[in-house]
Amino acid sequence: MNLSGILVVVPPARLDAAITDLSTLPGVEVHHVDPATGRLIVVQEADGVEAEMAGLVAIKARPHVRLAEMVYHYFAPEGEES
Amino acid sequence: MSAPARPVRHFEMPGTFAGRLHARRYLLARRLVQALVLVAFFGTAHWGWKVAGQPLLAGNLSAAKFAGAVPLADPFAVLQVLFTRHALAGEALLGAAIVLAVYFLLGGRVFCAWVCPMNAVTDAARWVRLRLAVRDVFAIPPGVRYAVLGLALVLSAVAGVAAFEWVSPIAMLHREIVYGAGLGLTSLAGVFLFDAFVLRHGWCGHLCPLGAFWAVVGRGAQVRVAFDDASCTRCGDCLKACPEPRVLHFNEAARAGMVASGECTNCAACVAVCPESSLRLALRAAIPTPPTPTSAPAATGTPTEGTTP
Amino acid sequence: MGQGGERRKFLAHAVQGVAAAACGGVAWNALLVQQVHAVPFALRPPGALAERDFAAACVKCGACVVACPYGTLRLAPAATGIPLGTPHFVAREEPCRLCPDIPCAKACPTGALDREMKDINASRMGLAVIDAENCLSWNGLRCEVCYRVCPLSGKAITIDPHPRKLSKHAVFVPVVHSEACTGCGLCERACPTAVASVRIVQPSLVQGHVGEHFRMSWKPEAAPVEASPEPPPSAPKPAPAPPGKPGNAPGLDYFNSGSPP
Amino acid sequence: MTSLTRRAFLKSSVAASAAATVGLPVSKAVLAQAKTAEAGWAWDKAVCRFCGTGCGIQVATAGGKIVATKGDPAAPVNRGLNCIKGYFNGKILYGADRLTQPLMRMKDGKFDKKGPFVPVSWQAAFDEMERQFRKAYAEKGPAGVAIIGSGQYTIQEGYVAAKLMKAGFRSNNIDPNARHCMASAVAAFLQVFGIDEPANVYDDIELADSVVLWGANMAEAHPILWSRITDRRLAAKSTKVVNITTYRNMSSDLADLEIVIAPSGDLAVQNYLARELLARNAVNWDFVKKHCIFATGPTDIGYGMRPTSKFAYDAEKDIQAKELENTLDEAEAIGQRRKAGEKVAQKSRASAGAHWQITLEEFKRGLEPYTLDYAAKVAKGDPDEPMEAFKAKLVALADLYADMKRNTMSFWTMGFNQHQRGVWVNEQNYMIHLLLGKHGTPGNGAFSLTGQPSACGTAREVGTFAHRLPADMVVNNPKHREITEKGWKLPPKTLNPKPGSDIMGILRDLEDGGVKFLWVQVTNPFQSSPNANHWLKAAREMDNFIVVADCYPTLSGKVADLVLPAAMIYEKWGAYGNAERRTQMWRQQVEAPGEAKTDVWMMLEFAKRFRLADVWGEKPLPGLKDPAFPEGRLPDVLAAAKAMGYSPEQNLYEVLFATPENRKVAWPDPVAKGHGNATVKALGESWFVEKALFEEYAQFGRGHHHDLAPFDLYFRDDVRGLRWPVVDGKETKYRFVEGQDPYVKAGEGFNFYGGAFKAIPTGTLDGVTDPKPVPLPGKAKIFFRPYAAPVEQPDKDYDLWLCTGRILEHWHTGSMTRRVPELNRAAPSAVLYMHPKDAEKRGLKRNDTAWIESRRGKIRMVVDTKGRNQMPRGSVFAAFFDESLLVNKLVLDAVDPISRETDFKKCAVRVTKA
Repeated sequence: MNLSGILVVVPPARLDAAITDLSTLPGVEVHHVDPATGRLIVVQEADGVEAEMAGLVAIKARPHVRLAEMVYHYFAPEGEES
Repeated sequence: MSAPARPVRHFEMPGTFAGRLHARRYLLARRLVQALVLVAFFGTAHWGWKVAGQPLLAGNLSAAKFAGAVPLADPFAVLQVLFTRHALAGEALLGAAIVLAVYFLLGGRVFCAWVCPMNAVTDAARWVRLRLAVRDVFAIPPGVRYAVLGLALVLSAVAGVAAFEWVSPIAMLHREIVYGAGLGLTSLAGVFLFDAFVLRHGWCGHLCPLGAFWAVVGRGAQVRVAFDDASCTRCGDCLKACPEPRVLHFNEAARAGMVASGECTNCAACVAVCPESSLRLALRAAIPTPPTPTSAPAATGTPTEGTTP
Repeated sequence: MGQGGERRKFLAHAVQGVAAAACGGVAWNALLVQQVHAVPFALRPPGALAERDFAAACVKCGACVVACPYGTLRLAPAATGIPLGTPHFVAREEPCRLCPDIPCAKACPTGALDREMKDINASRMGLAVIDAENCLSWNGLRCEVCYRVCPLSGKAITIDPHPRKLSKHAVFVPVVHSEACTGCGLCERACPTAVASVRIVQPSLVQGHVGEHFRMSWKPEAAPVEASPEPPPSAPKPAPAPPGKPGNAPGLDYFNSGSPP
Repeated sequence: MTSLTRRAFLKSSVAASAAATVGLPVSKAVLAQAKTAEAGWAWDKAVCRFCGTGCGIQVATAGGKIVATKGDPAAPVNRGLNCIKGYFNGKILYGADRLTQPLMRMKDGKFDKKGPFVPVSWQAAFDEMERQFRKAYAEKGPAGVAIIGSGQYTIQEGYVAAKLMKAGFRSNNIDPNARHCMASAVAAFLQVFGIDEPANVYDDIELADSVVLWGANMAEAHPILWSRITDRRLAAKSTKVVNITTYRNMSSDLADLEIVIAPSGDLAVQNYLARELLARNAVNWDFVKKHCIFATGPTDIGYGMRPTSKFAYDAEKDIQAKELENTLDEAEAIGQRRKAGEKVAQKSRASAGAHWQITLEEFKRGLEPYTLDYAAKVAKGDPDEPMEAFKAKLVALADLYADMKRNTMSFWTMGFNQHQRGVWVNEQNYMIHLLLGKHGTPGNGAFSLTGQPSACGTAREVGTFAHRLPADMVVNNPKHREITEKGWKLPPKTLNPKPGSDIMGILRDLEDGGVKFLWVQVTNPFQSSPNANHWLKAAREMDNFIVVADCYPTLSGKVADLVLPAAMIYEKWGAYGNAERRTQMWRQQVEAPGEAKTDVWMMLEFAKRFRLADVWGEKPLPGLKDPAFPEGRLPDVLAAAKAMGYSPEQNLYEVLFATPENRKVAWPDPVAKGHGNATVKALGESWFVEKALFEEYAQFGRGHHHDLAPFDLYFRDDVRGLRWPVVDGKETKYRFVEGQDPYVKAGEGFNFYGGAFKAIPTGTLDGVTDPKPVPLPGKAKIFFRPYAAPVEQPDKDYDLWLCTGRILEHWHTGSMTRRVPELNRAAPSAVLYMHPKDAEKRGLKRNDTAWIESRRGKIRMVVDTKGRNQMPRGSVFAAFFDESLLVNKLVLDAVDPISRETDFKKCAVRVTKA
């Protein structure tokens, strides 16, 4: 299971639009929002690293997204987690 | 042989304080005993009273232990528990046996007059009833308590718990007094109102299965109210004083020389008011059986019932 | 009226009496049964019989209340749902201190409390259950108060450290073991959360039961099943098909019914 | 957990970590609605009030009260967690009996030492304090007045106290309760490295392979650090945890290896380890040759007890006599290469701290006797443990240390510091790590943990000790005095060169009338100091005036004459410094109740009442022998002061605190973000007292290896404290190592640049041969310290060891934590932990009450044989938080002669059925 925590920065004015828009992306959930600075923490689940990179590129391409960087990465082969 | 014709006198309450005290000696004695029992329980539970290092009287009227050695238990309660088909520990059975033996000798219903806390409540209710001249709402035969007794035992078997112990106002009252736990006040109020305004001597006289149980035990009582037929002028004061409706019959008393009924609680209210002091508490053995009258007593009419004033 | 009337009146009276007694009895019985069964979980003194037997045996004499040196036990007041006047205790206020000499059970005249019980730790007054959401330790704080105040700490409650995952800290998780927990309530009283996060409850209300047919082999108490020396008694041979009705072997009906799909 | 919820949990944890990494306040959109309950709450950064771990917290205030606290998820030390005491940070302010009014003993309208306490105004309180201070000052001079401070002072409070006493009243009689807690660690740091404070940081926990606890029940005393060690142990299978202790405690639950040692057995074990490392040649000779020298010191240094038996109870006299002469027992004789039964006069009591360089051969000769057999015989603590099993454990310990590949961390606190040879055992741990070359590098180091929240930040760095000046400087060093006098703009020769009385000295001075005015701040010495009966009597019966400033009624308040209501942590601005050199600051959150005021205000207000003429004239100082000073007198410096522009009429407040530079620091200050300042408000001033004083203090350290960041940087939203030295806004993780410590130049590798004791004579194990000090720039010292037996051991009358200490639920004397009902319910009273067989032998069983008696006192306690601490046969343990069970009546007041730190961990008692 590959989870990546991605920091997304959008103009504060466009915050709500960005949240709804990003939520439509497959495997993407908006978790934390800092209304003041327009920064979001998005968690993306993908099958493999390549899928994650593709997802990140997709997020970068979304409207209003000024910046999207993967900040935290969690991967553990499905069965083997403790 | 009817009573010799003598002027009929009635009981007058003496004027002096000492006199009044003397007149009420039995009443005061009973209250004292009732109070002592409860204080002993309370003192052991709350103030840790000890005798010879052991708790003085731990428990309450349902079951207790005196000086950490002598077990006591309410035989009726134990009986009910036995009916629930539950094996009881030896101590409870021994305690019940001891209490049974004591009351068998003293007189079964001595418990009702001399120990049961409800007695004070019903006496108070009777006093209020007399003051307000309340009339009975309905009448039920005194024998109902024996039915309730039977019912209690049956239900113990059916419900699997000591049927009467779980609803007994007496148990609630003394538990409340000793441990402050339970519907004591409500049960007290219930019985008081029932006795005062619904049925004269309602609870003890008609419903209480515990009283019924003790009445059954009381048949063999060794302490009885002796009756000296000769000195009795049939003035009827004793009948007015007696709380139990069907205990005092002059003929039977005359015949037996004493009040033989098990339902007599030996409360000695009659003794206190008899102007001729023809009634007194005495050991059954010491009561001479009067010579059997030559012929059936002339039917001088049924003794005046406890006239309802 | 004459003799018949007298007897008829008597019969009527008798029937009337019996009817009155019966309906009184039914009402009375309903009250009793309701009281006995309505009990939510009541924390009985140590060595108490099962609730039904306890309700039967206890004559509510309060001897155990007097005997308890810590004032833990009290007779149930009205309107607590617990049968009126029966001895119980409220763990959050005053738990049972597990006196080794068990004075309360010794004082019980009727045997509602087992006087023969030797080891206080064998009493099963209830079972501690931990609310993982509100327990400070489950949430990662270093509390473990219940573990420390437990008189059987290390047996009834143990601490299992887990990685916290959210940060580089461990979470020290208290775990209750029902085979040791006496239900004394010391943990419930000491639990520092505003409302106790560990409660003493009726074991049967919360305990599941792994079926008899399966053993958890890694657990110590799983009975070690060595090959028993002599072969197990051979299972009784299946009863031979009743003679005289050929062709009724199990499964035949299924196979011959209907046309294959 | 079904896989679904686990996935959700993992996602939320990934989100939280990501948010934390980028410093995003963790507030989920979905959480927004949940905030309605917290509408109107203002959250702000703060630090936990209790132990030296230094957990960061957030405090929520509403309506002028603290309504909630939480662990700060962004705080790297604890990441949002707290222990059970931290959980109640918000509640300790609101105990029912919070002091709100000054109380003084009065009779018919005026002060009477025997009178009952009566509420008085601040004015009346200060008037009486001034009168009593002047009386004592006039009669006894600077030596007649004293302050007992605390490791729970904020940095500003410590600085004001030290400056008021040393610069104002020219008295060195100020000592913190940190003397009882960290003094041995400080002395060892200064002797070994020349500079105080650890070189490692908490991050090393996550890098360590071996974690060895020496006399540190971290499970209870540093709970959150224990969580990190446990997580490390669970995550990395190769990690091994060793708990070396005198009784089985909660830290043993996780330990892979539990070694129960006898009191003072640690010295033998350490020397055995050193001998083993040398034998196996598991030594980083390159590191040792380049950066270390070998050293040793005198062994006949006494036990820091009173030399006279004038005040001793009869029962104490036999132990007291050992202060002047000790008879070596068999083990001591072998360890110190002498003959058993030899009577050794304790000649070096005055020069206990002296030490000199020795050769490697001498070092090896010193270690020679410490074979496995010797160490096992001396150190085995559990009589029921077979000798072979104990020996196997020592060998296993040696294997762990000798394995060069394993990152090795050693942690210790009071088991080592509160020890008659505390400095020695501290130094022996540095010996082991320096031999291995494993110190001050990631995952490797000997880490002296701190007990109190700011023993480091305040007591040690600010220098509120009787012998100290700020930034590791000492009073008896003329150059240090000169730097400080320049820094404080004082005329030369103002500062008193003679070190004052340490905390036990002050209490003893109370007893013999030497000190007549004592001001106790942020501590409860009459409950937390050993041999309490002496000082309780002295406080009540001698002619003295004792002031206690505290927030709750304590035993010290009860025996005092004047009690001043103090503001608590979140009712004032302040800063604490934790065990990993992390300075954390907090704004004032709420107002103090009633008349309670901050300690800084009390001292500034008191300073206003003394003119320079009262204090800078000539002052008697009996016993002063210093070349630069007249015999027994501090010179009059008023003339020099006038030359510097001071007028004798100026008061100490103007001269020392409200200086022109400090007044420039304006209040209100944007960094306050609307928070109030009780000190400024009470003073009615407009200079930001806490900021100005912090910056003034920080001058001493900046550029001198103790750099602190500017005040405002600590309040930046993303900063959670900074680990000094902070150079150009960048904190330092590892000190003395190239690439990490800004003071270590490229190519040096390691540079132990601490300046103290950096030139010492040379000699052999037995003494100095060449007194000429040889400079050792940048070098650390590997000490050889022999085994020394405890001064009081169990005998036929007092047949059990007594060890005292703390438990998780309560803090020190419980004056705050016992006001929290839930903590009181969790741990209502102290109990005596005892081995079941010891109890049986005395007719006791669990929950029975017993008399515990020592040569010095007697108390009754309930016995527990199955509690959190399982004692070996022959020793018992009791916590000291319970005011009603004054355990410190029993404890021996022996101290480490070098550091003057008290040994609370070993004395002899008798237990009988009550």
